[in-house]
Amino acid sequence: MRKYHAPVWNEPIIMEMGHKGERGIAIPFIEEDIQKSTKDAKFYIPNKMIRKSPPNIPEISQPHILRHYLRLSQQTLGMALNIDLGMGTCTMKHSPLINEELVKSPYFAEIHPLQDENTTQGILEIIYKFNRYICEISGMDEFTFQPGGGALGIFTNACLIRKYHEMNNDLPERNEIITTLFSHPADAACPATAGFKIITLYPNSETGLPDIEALKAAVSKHTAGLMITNPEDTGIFNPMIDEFVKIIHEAGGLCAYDQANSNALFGITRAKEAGFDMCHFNIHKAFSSPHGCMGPACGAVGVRKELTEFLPVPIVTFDGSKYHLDNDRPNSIGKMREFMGNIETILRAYSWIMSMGPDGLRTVAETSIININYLIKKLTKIRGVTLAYPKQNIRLDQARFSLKELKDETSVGTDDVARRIVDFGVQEYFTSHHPWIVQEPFLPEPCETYSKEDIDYWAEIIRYTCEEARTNPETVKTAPHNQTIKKINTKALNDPNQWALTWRAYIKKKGKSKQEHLSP
Amino acid sequence: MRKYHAPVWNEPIIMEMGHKGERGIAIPFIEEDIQKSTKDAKFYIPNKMIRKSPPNIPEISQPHILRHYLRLSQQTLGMALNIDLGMGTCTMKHSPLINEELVKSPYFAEIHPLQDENTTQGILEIIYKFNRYICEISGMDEFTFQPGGGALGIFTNACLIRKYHEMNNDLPERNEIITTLFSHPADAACPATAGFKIITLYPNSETGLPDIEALKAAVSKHTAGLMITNPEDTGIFNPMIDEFVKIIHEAGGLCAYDQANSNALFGITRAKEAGFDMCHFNIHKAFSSPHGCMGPACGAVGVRKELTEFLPVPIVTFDGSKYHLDNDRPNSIGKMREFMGNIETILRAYSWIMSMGPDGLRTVAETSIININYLIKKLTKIRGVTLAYPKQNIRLDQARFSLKELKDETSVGTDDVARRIVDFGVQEYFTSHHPWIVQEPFLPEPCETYSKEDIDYWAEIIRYTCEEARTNPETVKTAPHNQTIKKINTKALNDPNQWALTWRAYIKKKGKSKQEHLSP
Amino acid sequence: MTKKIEHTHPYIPNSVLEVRQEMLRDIGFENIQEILNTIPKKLRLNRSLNLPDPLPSEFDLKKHVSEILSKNKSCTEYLNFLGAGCWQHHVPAVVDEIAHRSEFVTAYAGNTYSDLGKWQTFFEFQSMMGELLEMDAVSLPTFDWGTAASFAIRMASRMNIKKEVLIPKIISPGRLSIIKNFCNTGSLSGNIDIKLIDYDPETGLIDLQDLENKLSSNTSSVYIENPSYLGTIESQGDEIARLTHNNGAELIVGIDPISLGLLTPPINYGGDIVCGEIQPLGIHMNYGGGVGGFIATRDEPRYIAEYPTHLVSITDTIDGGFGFGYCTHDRTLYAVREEGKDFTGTTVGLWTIAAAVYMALLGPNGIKEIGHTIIKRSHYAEKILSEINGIETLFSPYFFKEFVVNFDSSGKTVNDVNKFLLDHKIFGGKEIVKDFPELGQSSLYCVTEIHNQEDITRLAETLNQAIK
Amino acid sequence: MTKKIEHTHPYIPNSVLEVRQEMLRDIGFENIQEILNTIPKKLRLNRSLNLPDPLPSEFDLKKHVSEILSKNKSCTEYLNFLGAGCWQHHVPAVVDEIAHRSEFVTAYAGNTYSDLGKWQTFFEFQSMMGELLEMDAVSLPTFDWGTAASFAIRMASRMNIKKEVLIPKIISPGRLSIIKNFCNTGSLSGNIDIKLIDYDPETGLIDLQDLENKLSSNTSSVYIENPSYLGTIESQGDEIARLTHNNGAELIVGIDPISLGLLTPPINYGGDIVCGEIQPLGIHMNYGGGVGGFIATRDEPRYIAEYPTHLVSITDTIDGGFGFGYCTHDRTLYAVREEGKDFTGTTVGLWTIAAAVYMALLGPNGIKEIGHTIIKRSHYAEKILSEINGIETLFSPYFFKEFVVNFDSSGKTVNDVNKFLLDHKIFGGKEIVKDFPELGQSSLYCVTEIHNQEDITRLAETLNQAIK
Ligand SMILES: Cc1ncc(COP(=O)(O)O)c(C=O)c1O
Ligand SMILES: Cc1ncc(COP(=O)(O)O)c(C=O)c1O
Repeated sequence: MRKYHAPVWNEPIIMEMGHKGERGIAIPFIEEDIQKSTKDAKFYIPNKMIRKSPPNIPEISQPHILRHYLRLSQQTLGMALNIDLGMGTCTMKHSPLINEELVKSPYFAEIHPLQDENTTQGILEIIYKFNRYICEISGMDEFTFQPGGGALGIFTNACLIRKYHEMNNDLPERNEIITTLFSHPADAACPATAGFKIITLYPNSETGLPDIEALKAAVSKHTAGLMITNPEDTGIFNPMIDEFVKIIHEAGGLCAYDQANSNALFGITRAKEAGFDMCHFNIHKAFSSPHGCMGPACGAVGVRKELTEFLPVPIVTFDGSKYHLDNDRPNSIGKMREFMGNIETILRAYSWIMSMGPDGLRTVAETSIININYLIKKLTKIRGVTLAYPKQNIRLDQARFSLKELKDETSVGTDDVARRIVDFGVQEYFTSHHPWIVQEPFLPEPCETYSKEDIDYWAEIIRYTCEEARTNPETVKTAPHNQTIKKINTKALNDPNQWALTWRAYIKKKGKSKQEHLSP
Repeated sequence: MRKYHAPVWNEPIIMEMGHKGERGIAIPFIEEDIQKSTKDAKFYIPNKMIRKSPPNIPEISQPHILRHYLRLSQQTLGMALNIDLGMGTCTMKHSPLINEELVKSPYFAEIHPLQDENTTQGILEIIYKFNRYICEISGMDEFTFQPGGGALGIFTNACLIRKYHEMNNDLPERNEIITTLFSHPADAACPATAGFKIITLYPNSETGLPDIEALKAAVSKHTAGLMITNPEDTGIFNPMIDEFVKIIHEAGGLCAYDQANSNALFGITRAKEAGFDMCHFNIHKAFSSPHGCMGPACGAVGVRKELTEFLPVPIVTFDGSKYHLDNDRPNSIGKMREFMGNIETILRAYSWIMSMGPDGLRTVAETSIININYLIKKLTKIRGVTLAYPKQNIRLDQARFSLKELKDETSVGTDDVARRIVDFGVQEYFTSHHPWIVQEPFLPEPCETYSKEDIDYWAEIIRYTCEEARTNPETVKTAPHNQTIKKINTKALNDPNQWALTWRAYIKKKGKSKQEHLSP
Repeated sequence: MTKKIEHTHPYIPNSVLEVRQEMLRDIGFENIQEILNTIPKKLRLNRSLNLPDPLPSEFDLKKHVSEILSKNKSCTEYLNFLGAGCWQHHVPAVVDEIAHRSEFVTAYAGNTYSDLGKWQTFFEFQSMMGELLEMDAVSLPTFDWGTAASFAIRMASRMNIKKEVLIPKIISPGRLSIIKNFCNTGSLSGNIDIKLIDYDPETGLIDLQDLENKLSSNTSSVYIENPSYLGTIESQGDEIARLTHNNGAELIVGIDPISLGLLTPPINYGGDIVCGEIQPLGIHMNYGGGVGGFIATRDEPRYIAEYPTHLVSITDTIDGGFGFGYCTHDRTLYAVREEGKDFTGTTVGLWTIAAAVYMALLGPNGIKEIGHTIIKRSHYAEKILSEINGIETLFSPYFFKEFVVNFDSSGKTVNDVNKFLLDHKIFGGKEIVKDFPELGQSSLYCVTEIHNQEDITRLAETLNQAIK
Repeated sequence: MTKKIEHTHPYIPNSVLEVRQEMLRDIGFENIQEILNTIPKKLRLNRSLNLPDPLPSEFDLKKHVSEILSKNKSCTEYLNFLGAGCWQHHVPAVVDEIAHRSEFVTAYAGNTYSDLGKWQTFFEFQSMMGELLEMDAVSLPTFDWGTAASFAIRMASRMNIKKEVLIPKIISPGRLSIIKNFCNTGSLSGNIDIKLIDYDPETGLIDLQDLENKLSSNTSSVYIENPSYLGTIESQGDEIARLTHNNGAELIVGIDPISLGLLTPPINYGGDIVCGEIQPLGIHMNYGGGVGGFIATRDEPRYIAEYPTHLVSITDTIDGGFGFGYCTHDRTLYAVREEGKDFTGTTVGLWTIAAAVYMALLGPNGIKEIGHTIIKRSHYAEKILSEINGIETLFSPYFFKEFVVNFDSSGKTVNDVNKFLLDHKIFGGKEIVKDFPELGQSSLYCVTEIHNQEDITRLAETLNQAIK
């Protein structure tokens, strides 16, 4: 194993930094003319509304703020820095730097969303064309990029389903959304937020796939729709997916395909062929827009022609010479997010697709498939690691493993291993969404931007750690050891007397900070 | 002491990375038309000149190149990341990020130096105005920014002195340049390169200053000039500097003021008042242009009116409405560097001066002076540390200390301490230029962008290390311990059978790499 | 190079043919088609995607995209007075440096140990927002102000099990639309009725009488904004709070945090849940992509239990240092799926980091000074515009950053005026004619610290011509 | 905020008045003036500096400087055919990312332990250059090609204690001027005479007869370039080497490394010291600030001993890893002042890093492909220009990237033509009329991988109009 140690800067909380009187930046001064020809600021603020005491944020000079946040950035293990393939369902892929250059352009960064459309023809062209491309990729007929994340995309789909049934005067009767346990939790939570009752199909314990018989039993006149991920968080492609759709359709429901993780599907299989009415993609995953510490993101929502009237406004249209913002859509559900959404993700995705072309996209998909199956081969050779569900089945983008055997043998579980592998310079892996019906799970996704050597090395880390669990379990359980910090007290996080969401709360609950005050 | 550990990535040498067939970037393709209407490349290359075998550089995909160099960057302790005040003579100051934004602008980065001057009025205006400002700061009458570093600036001054005496038909008689031991080594090496004999005045062992009597003894009809730093690398300002100049002038020589480190002088004292004929500033030091791992840099050279005719071409002039490049200067020494020099440094310096104004510049100088004298106060309290030369004297920007007492007591010397302090997350300090007539020296320079707490903490590191030298000398001698790598074999660096300046040489000398081949 | 479909793509190491073949063999396949056959044929796309030929060369790609983008006109070339929920402020270079660090740009959901820097920055965001707001509990931001307001309203409704929210009419129609999507589940479960409250067309203040009339035992919460969508400062916060609380409802206040150097935070007049927009805090407009919404409350378990968003808490490490983790993670969909409080997901992490750096750069003096610059410059603009014949400005003197300009007496439409301005490289204020017909031919102008006297004068002169 | 001279500057923490006072007290002074009095009065400036009022606000500053800069026309808006020592190539985004990392931007002379990443990158630069050149010793770059050539000539002179260098006339006058400053110490010690060698005006090749005539026992070195300043490829390298070596002199060859995918490295035809320009390797033009010069030799102690520049060597650590340090540091001024070999100093560290990343990105295929694209596109341009009536192109067919265009038969001057082009947003080739009068009204055109067919056609069409 390569020697590794994370940077340890031991930075204080910024609230303890600086010195009274210091400043990080100076503000434009007010011209003498303006100074004179206007009144005192307090004249423009109702008396009661004037702030009495300045906020207690720190006073710090610029070099120290820069130093602090540069250090904190180093203490963050971004995908660009590590073999980040342990983060299943996240598609931690290379985000090309050229796309970052493009989004920094003032022709994008300094555009106001309400500018006259004549002055935004460039970005409208990008949106319009990308819309056509993603329609081709999915087989849908129109997309909206307004949802600022996958979950908001799913919520949008739930709202579209709601609207559809409302227009058909089918509410409140059709008030049930069916999903599967291995579909992303948002496929349950978002329609629930929209007012639906959720019915969850459990996986068959042999195949790992949701049971079609269970589905048949679940549908009824209450069925509003199906919201389902495929492949689910097991990486197993549901080959009966079109049957699922058919059953829902026959029951009068709509089907929404969660394609957040579509990395293995480009050019291979589409929502359309499976019969779906709508789908969503996470542009910040398969389409290479970086994850940005959890956003900005985009859950692009696409629908069949019949449903386009319900899409959020505006939609970008093209009259053959100019692009327009179409706001005049009376049956639209309105707005899911302010303005047009996080179009920076679309700009990057457009550029990414243009760098790929149809063959490149197919190579993306094929390579993800090869990579995960190669990783499965490597991992299943490790004592203590088992692949959940049928061994012989191909996985498409990710795979769910279990460390139950390891745990039974050594008492070292998946949380311990996740915490230990960071000592080798890789990101903690994603265990799995709850509930853990696969015990002690973990869920890697070696997308196309990892090399064979990356995969070998990552598998080696797992092997090494499993071995260590047998020879030296305490090392694993007390991990991390080479990271920025040591193991934390997690109990405090759920105790109202201990948790602290702000420094002011912390001070109140604990008294003054225990750290020495050494600001450098 | 704050806990610290440097990032340890243990990256392989890039020559061992990648895999045959991988590529980091794709090159623009040749249009079919061009393909067809031109001949094969080899038709355009004389047969003997065709490369036979491809260069043996590695083949690596883009994410891995990015990852490699991001990791290497983390393993580099830039000023922005640490309390970099140990690097005396270097003025490791905050380089404002806004200036980095400006140099990245295509209106600068994508300008060709030979464009018609009508299309470069912006940058010419910056150069012209900055020239006026730096003239005001120094009292000189015209500057060139062509020299790409301090040493090249000093060499330029040597060439100007040579030209001046040549025009006066005083060569080869006037063939001696006088400098002082505590002037930067470039003040000796550069005029030597220009063909001069060097006479070095040694410091008075009491005052640390060069002896005026020695100067008087040194001047003669051979004296071409004086090239002197002030304050020298001791931080002590030579109060008789004008006398030095007078003596040289009387002997018929010219005087060049090395003001590379002028940080404590802004608005306080100038080359002009001391009588100098020429001077140079390091724009990459006091003027805040970042050091860039050793450049790009600028040794701005300024001269008195009488010498302007000799300056390198072109000079930027202003006719009241337009800026021009004046190349028509028959007595010019020509070019010191291709094109205009590293104008990126001038753009940043212009912006920096504009952010400061006259009062700000004075605050820079005053703060540097306060900071170094405060640090002296702190360091001289430490057992084992002594200040070289008079204790009572004020230092201006830096100060030379000695660890001789520590070494005598503990056998831990300055090289050991320098190597140990990196374990606390600060840059190795600069010991001093050679020869070390102050024994076991070190030379900090806490310029204006460090806070009192920074200085306190840095002094604490020295105190801690000196203490450790007594309690645990081996720890210091075998340092570093928390850094990216351990102590190196320095002998190999001077042994022709062991040194290796390229990987190909290394392979030849050592056989295959000893590192395990683990590319991630 | 010659154009051929390069099999090896720079982004895809394992696109090297030999490597693929080797890996395929390792997993027991001859070729990729064998694998794909495991997907039923009818589900497979039996043709190539119909997409443009690629531009694999980075230079060609950059040229292609840049040329499209350059068809835009940016607010650096044009003088911009559009705000209305996305405002042009100066983004300090240090903010950009940090927000563009590859580590931050490419990190995601990494945990306590590997992403400490991210966690600490998030906690610092919450902490500095807490000081601006004088509130102890602040969450990680959600998608935008609209979503934040929606979540706040739903939180209140879960807390007091009531199903009605009162919202002033002086609100952004976009934001209101979002709130409707979240609250109006129609005949499905969990519906929260929205009732609109009148405002005084002279002052922009909320009509207390109308509020009082509409408040009832059904009222779960009252949602107000301060400053309002039209820039007005609401001075009756304490009275609104009293009425709201007397009815057992929660007072939710939406704010623009850049006003908080001058304006008192809502907790001081009785705000229970505070939300708003973080975009002004050092985030580029990005064609509207720069927005993000925060939520804050008192640090009481009953509030904490209802947040749908992530809450970062500080905690201790076993060796006495600081660490961070999610507080009450079991609230969220990640733990309990549809039983979670609403939902969260990938939101605006990078903007959270930018906002943290921005607040640190400003400090208490900077936030006050920028407030001063904005209020003085915007009132200066309002003053000189109001002096133009044919122009009236509404809601003076109590507004911050934005104000309404009315063209009724000029006989021109906002449309006419904005077209004229556009021809003179000025983006005029947002037309609000359709959304606020009661205000006639009106337009919402935004003036921030970036508009200097020259800019304002240029606007006034051009407007003067426009309405001639 | 209101305008007042703020005592506290964001860049200067200790500009806080109270802190200054406290520190002053600590060091035993009442005020700063007491300290300054230690500098003799007559040396002190007794007034304020006469400089413009500051723009402490970052926004104002940015606006001010950006407005000045925007008076420039850049090569992204204009179509540029200027080269002549500074060439427009594509700079990959990854190069910019790395070259702008704060760690690299703000590091300096840090040593082995704290700056390992910098050292390793430098070693990797040397290693990849070594492969391009097939040479074992490569140094850290110096200021530019001109300085690199000067140092190479001085190295040779120290090695063989001879005092004459032969240089072909087909050289950049700027570079020659630098060489003169370094070599012509006039009557002072160490002078190296420069003798110029003729070239064939048809082919651009060196006049071997003239070379032979001028070679003598005084000749220390022969310096040639390949491609030459005018783009021509010198095919007589082996013959030149033979003649040079027969006279006991060193052959120094200056090259453009971006040609090395196609052109054989000088060592293969007898080059002893190789130097050249790194700017094409991923460095922006920066108004000429992007240049940097490399030097390479065989790994023989007699060469190594004469380098003035830093040489990074790999070495071992006590625990068996890699480390780096300076090889034979005692050569340099830092160790032995005027006894050092010439001098070095702060040069072009960041460009060295950029070049390393660039070479890694290109790899062996990329360097070959970019050579192909450049040679095909430049020859295409040459071809279609040569077809224009009134235009002749010189030195065909053996040139790389740059070629000479002659307007004699059109009756126009280069000046006329370039003015016309400029009006059509094209930067025409570099006028070489004064420097190469023997070539008449000629101009040096540069075509790289960034010039596509459309660009070249546009040039041809505009030239066609220009000479009508
Ligand atoms: C299948 C699936 N659906 C939905 C989501 C939710 O996306 P987001 O995190 O953008 O809200 C994810 C994210 O991991 C996902 O993997
Ligand atoms: C006083 C002095 N002169 C000259 C120099 C040389 O400058 P450069 O490193 O830019 O060549 C330095 C650099 O440290 C210096 O401190």
